[in-house]
Amino acid sequence: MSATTWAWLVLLLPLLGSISIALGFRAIPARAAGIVGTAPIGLAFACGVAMLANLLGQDPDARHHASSLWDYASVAGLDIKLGIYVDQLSTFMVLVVTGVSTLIHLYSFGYMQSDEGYHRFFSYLNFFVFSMLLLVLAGNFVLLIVGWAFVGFASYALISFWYRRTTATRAGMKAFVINVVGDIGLVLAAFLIFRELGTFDYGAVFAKAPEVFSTNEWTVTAICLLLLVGAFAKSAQLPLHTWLPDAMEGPTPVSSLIHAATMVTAGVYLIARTHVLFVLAPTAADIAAFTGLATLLVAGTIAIAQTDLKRAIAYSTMSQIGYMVMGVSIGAYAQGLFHLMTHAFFKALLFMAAGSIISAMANRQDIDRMSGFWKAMRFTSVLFLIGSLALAAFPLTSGFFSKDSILAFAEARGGMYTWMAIGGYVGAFLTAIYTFRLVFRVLPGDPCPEAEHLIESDELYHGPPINPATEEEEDTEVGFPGAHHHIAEQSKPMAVAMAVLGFGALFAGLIQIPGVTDVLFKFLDPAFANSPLSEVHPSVGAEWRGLAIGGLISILGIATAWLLWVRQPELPALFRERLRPVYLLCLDKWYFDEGIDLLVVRPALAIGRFANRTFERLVVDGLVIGTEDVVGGGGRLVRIVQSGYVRGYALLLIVGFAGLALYFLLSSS
Amino acid sequence: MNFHAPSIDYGALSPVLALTVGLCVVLLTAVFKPLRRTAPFLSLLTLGVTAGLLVWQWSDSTSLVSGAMRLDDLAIAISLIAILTAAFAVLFSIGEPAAEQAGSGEYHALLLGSVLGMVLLAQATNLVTFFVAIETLSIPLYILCAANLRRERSLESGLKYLIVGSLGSATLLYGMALLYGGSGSTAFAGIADGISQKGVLGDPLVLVGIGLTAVGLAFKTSVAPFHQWTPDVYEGAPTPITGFMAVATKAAAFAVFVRFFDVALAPQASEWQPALAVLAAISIVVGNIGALGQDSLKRLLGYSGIAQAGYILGGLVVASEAGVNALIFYLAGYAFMNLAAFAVVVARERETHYGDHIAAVRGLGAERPWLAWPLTISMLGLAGLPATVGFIGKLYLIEALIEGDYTWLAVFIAVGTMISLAYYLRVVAAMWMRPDADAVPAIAGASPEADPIDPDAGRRWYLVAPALLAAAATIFFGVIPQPLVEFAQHAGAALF
Amino acid sequence: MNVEWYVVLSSLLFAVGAMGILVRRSPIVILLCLELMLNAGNLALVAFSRMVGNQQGQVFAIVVMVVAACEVVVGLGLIVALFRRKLPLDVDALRELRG
Amino acid sequence: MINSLLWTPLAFGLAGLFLPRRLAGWWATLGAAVALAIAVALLAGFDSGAPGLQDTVDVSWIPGLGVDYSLGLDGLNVFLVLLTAVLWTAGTAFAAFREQERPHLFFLMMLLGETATLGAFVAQDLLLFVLFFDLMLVPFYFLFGAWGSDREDGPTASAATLKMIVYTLIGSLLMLVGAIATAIIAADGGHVTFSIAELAKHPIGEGSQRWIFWFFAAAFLVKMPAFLLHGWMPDAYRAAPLPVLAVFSGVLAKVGAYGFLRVVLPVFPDAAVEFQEVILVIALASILYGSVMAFTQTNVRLVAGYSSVAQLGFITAGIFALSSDGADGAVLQMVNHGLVVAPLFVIVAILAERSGTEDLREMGGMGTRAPVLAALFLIVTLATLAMPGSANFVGEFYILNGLFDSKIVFAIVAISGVAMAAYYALRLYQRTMHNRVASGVVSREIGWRDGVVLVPLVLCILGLALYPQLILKRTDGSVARSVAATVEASSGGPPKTQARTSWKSPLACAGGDACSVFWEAPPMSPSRNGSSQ
Amino acid sequence: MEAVLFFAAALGALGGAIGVVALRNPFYGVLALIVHLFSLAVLFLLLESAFVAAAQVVVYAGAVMVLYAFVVAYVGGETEPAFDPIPGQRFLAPLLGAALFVELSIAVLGSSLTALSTQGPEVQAGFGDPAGIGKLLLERFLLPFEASSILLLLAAVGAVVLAGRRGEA
Repeated sequence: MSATTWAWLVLLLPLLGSISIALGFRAIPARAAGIVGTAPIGLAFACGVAMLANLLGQDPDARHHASSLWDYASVAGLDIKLGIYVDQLSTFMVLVVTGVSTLIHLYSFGYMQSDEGYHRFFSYLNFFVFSMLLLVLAGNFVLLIVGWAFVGFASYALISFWYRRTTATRAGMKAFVINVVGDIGLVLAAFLIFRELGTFDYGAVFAKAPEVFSTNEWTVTAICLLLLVGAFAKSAQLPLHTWLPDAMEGPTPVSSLIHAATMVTAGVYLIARTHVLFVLAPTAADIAAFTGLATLLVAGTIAIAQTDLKRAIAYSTMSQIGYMVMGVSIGAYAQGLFHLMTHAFFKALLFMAAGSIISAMANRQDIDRMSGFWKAMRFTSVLFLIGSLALAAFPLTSGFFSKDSILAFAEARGGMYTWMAIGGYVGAFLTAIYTFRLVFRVLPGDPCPEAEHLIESDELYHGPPINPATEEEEDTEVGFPGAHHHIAEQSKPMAVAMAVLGFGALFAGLIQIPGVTDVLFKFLDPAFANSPLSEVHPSVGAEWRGLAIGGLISILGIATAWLLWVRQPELPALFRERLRPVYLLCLDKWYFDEGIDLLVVRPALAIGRFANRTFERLVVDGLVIGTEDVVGGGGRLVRIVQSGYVRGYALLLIVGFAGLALYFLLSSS
Repeated sequence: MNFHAPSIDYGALSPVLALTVGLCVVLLTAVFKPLRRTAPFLSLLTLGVTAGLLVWQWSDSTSLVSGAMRLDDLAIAISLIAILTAAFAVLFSIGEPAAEQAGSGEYHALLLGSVLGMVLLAQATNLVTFFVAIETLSIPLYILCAANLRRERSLESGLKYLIVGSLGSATLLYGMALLYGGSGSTAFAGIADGISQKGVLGDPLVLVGIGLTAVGLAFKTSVAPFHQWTPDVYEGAPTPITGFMAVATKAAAFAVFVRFFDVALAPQASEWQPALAVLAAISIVVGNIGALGQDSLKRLLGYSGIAQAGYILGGLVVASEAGVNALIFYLAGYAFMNLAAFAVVVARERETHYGDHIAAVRGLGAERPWLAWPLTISMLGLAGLPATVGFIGKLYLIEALIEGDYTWLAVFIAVGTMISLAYYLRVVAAMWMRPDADAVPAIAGASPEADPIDPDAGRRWYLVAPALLAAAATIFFGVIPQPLVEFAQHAGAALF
Repeated sequence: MNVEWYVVLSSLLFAVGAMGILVRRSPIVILLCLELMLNAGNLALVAFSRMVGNQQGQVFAIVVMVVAACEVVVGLGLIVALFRRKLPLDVDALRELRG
Repeated sequence: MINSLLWTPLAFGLAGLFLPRRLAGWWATLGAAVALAIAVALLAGFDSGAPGLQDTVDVSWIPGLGVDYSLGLDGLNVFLVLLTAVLWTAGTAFAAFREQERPHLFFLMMLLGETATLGAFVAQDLLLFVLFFDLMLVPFYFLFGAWGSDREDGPTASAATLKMIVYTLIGSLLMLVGAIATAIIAADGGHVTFSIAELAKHPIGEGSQRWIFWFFAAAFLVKMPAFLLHGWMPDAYRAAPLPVLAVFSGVLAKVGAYGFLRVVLPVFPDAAVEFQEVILVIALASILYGSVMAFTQTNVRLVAGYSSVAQLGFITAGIFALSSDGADGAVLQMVNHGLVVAPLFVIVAILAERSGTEDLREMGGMGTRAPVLAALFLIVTLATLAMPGSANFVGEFYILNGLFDSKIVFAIVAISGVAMAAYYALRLYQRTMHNRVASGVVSREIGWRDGVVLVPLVLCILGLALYPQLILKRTDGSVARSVAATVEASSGGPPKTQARTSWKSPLACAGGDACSVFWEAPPMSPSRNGSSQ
Repeated sequence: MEAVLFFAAALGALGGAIGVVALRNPFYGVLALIVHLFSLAVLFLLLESAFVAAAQVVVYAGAVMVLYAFVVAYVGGETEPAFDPIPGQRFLAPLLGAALFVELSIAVLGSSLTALSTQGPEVQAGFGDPAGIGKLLLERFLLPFEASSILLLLAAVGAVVLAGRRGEA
């Protein structure tokens, strides 16, 4: 079977899984649903591997294939087919997505067990995987947009999965609307591309673009900027990132799959996919790179101040994606994707561990309440630690290699990109600090009540069900989190999933040790061969120097965290006092929400209110009522003249008579 | 001295003679008590015979009694409309208090007299005939309006009609005098020749004469601003008579209007066209906005009649064959729609205490569907909604107007129609929909004037059948208008 | 005397009659005023008949007289009827029908 | 064939008068279903390749006035006819499942409405079109007025309905005048014909086109309704009985848009080009205003109502992009919108039954026990907000793409409506189905009765989502012919393409007259011309 | 001589008319009208229309006026109150009357008909005499003549209907 056939299978399986669960939600028993949900993804992964094998069997430069089922909507010159495009890039993405998803399905299989919406959850989750695969496999911009929006919807559906939580539905709405803004960016980009190139098809576009566009001309720049709008919205880059922290309202597996490992990296994929255009529009590329840099720094500072476990991790996600965006924008495509992969591993792992802990906390997520889980939950703690080390780019962990490969490339490009590299290192330092802040707040110390309870009775602590965000009472039936919670220690599937990811988080980096191994880049590079930047190659020495610096910074960061939160716990309070404005700035997430609220939401609502209360009344109804009044007034006049006095009638008759006679006199010659 | 009796084509004259004879016979029944009840029947017979004779004369056109009249398709068409209306009126008059009051024989005789006037008027080609006919048409109506002597309103309407009507006739007469002076002839054709030959085209004398005759005719056709008698008289007169007036008078008056202006005054068309166009526009506006918020159905129909007169006048304004066709077509359709409405009004005012107040038809849809449907159809038709003859009629008029470069008047018709929806649909709503907030009048049953209640007037065949018939015709000619169109085209062809 | 004298006179009479209808309230007098207007018309007709030298106008005038007579008869009949119904003989009092 | 399609509903309606009360509804549903079957058969026999009309009927109706009874199908109306049949079947069935007072009259009016609407779609004689266009109002006047709901805080049903009728007839009567004027001017003393095809062959002089265009535009814009002319909509929508509203809002609004494509563009091409931007401004206003109103409304019906205003704005914009892809999208979008708004109102009816209110603020949590209903509603919602992957998206994509080519600034403004749509549609869904269960709300799964009505409609939505080409392929030819005249009329105008270097980003330009040059379509690279053939 | 007669008659006619309009008491109004009619008859004579003049005297002064007199006597000729309930009617009426007069006179005097300012053509003897008119009535105008007779019949019936005693039954 050809690669594309495998690709179609990859697409088909999750879709079937989703539909079959959805239709059979009454028939299929709960556990079965879990299996029905997980199996297709696993199979999809298998197909992905087959696809890879198939590609590897071919000459590196001929490893791209397009295939289409039927004309989706192609008349009047628009060529919109239901087509996919298979090359190294999409294969890589397919593998990452299906791989991580399989594990997370496995995890959810245990984690969500007691939730009323078990079927719904797996149906959504499979739909998400399908959408994500559609996104990465799409063969033209329209289908890309479709996948793009499907992913957005899936994320909405899963964020507001506990749909009777007002906080959850609001968060979902926010995510969806911002994502739609992104979609619009893509749509406009597509229009522009079509108008300039007359096609939506990847192959044709990338072939024609270099002929049609001259470097940095406004059209191609505009196209890239519009694409970036889409990318930023999905990948939570400034200023369209505000939905991501709120998205943590969703169940933890969702956070770990969608809002850490896969969906949010779609922006990175998009930039890599359209690198041909970005090469033609360096300005746009630099803008993207700087945005990535800014995001990674800002997110880092915010993460330090957050006390909500999941939100803190979410901000770290933002900043890590910042790295990737920066990478692919400056031309470090393979490096960026490398980081994408490793990040998928350790961030998914981190979330899983966090989820396990949160379960033990009876859904509370506030780190101020947590401590001593090292004693209570050894397995979880170990993997949490592993994830944190990888995230902090501790030497020899996966994050260590991937992050530094990006920064090394930036250095190698020199010029202002050197400064980007420096910024990157600063970000790395922050990363290490906030990551280990979490570690040191949660794991060591003497157990908090919940942990205590766990140690003593080996039973999970059961508080009254509450919404952690608002502290309001809830019950546990459908639309709310289930009654029982599950932790890795007690649920095999969760444990397995976490273990596998832990392995990945630790050792995935080893496939790409500078000068030693070169698996990934060798596979990916042909896909980007047509980019002039593919010439840039940091020397092995430079890379090792970078790795050294990176490792040093990471260790420094961890040490600082240790100093602040273990050695002298009073110091942070001191900082809070001294640098209150800075602290508030970080705590309140740099006031992005407020800004958007002020600039977009309020005006819109104000306009709406005006239209509703004033305009509709005065103008629209006014038109009607005004006419009615005029006509009605005329009617009253007629009725007054119709006085009933016959002599009055005679008068009018004679007036008319005189008038008519006058007219005729005047018109007489 | 030598005297040559004029040659008379008795065939062509036969309708008039038949009508006259019938009139006298009906009158005689008034004398012999036992024959009282036969008057309606005899009247119908007379009308039937006359109609038959007219149809027999269809499509040949002869000048009668040395140019006093001309029996052509226009005349026949209009006469047929008038006779049809009269027949309906006779049916409506069965059990009509006014007929009892005036005495059945006299009542019907006067009715036939008025019809005679109309038939003459439709054929008149001579000022003298014209004047006599129009008076023969009006004077019996003055009496009939007042025929319900017990009701003050009836008398009031009679007197008002008489006074304003005579004023109209006097004006008309003076206009005729001036035209006679200007042209030196009383024959329409003679006037046309006189005007164009004697070099008095555009002469003030002639033009003012035209103006005065226009006033007189506009009055008879109740065109604003000479309309004011209409609502009062319509409301006060016995309802069958109102129905008769609303349709037949208008038809006959328009017939002579067309004949006089498109034949005798054709040379001056360019002067009188704009003036009449303005009159048409005024009465479209006045009629439609006047009808808004009227609670008396008869009054409402009166105002609507004014508006419709405005539309119809449009057909005259363009002074083209198409215009006349449209005019005839509209008159015919107008007859059907109004008769359906009046049948229902008669029935309801006899079976409820509300008289002709709109409350009388409230809930009719559930109570008396066989009355509700005709009234509904008639209202929708008058409003010019599709699938009714009203729509086709408007279409015909508008087409004629645009062809005659009077598009602005066509737009006026459209605008007027919009306004008219407000009151026509109000009646429909009263029949079919939940009663909205308009006040229910104090029950008139107590007053001594009140006519006796007939609790199942709504089932009388002589009211329901005509209503259904007219409604059916309204729909039929709305869906298959071609026959009526050809009818109109024949009639119109007679003039050009 | 020139014909136009007669015609002008007739128009004067016509105007006077019209004015009478406008100012008088007794139905009887109003009928009289109508007579005035019709007679004005007659005068014009006869004058013109003299002017154009054919007699149609005069015939017309005679017919008009008949018509006028009929109107009078009916009018007076109405007045009597009103009187019988004890209604005021004042046209301004008769305004139940209006609006 | 087409005759039977047209008259079947009315025939059934009349026959239904003689059946016992309880059968009336089912008989009517049967009638609608038969019409649907015929429509499907017509579609099956439809040859997408053939130019011009198919299944034509053409007999002289009023030779005296030059009016013919001529019907015909082409790409423009074939799917609208199908849509009409589908929605009417659904609406009638939905009504038949519920107790109606005076059922005979109710269903007679329903079916009369269907006949009139079908007539408006298939009429190929301008006057016949106008006739059916006006006739459509009559049954809905009765349905809204007699079976509508009175409001204590507002006008009674009959008052609201009267407002609607007068308002909507304003346009159509002017249109009558316009139509006749067109025919007479075109005939120019010769034989008067109202055949649209004939009139399109030799358009009348620009001077006359100018005012007649507005007469037609008035009729169509009011019907949609478009911004500023929607005054009748809120009251009427609140009065209308929901099953009726479903078909009304689903189909009748489209007749206006269809009229633009069928009549205005072919017959008044010069005026269409001249007033393109004016109409586009109105369309934009409708999009923005409709959306803004939609997300501030608290009455469920009005959310749907104003969303239709916005949607119709898109459709109008697509038509007046005066390019065949824009018009393609418009036609597709007409069908889509009909397919989503009708089930939307059905669902609103179901929700109102479960919550006893139509106020969003008093609803919530209704999806808790009703997964199926929730799922159906969700699909409809996503289609409403033109989720990519839905046919609605394809429709809007085509519309905006067409607009983007001809009037880029308009396209960029219009697209903001998409974002707002996402908000108000989801808001409607969340406020009703999600969040805490509001007091007085029962969350209950839908029964098979409602299922029978809803599921097929939703299946139609999904089917189209998978294969919108189904419609596009068949419409494209006719649409191209319909816009052809305007295209050449506009190409006669100022040249649209400047040298590729001579102009900058419209995004960069500050607006005002400096921008005017950019309102024209920016140039296309030769490669586009090559590929778009 | 003719001029004198004309002016006298004209004055009479005008005076009578004004009397009708001005006199409060209907009975005097009737008398004034009689004066008016007689003067008109004179004018008719001056216009060479003897038969019309005769008819005027016989029909009007003879029949109609008597009818008036009876009715006035029957209903009692109370004088009508001076106060006018309709605002403005009092002013407008004379103005309108004047307007009518002016307009009509302009129409007449402004007319280009030369014949107006002549005495009319010389007419052969017998112009306007009963024979001529009668011939015309029975030949050319037979139909109007007959019609007017029916009109008279109808009017009579009407009078009976309205004034007949049945009204109170």
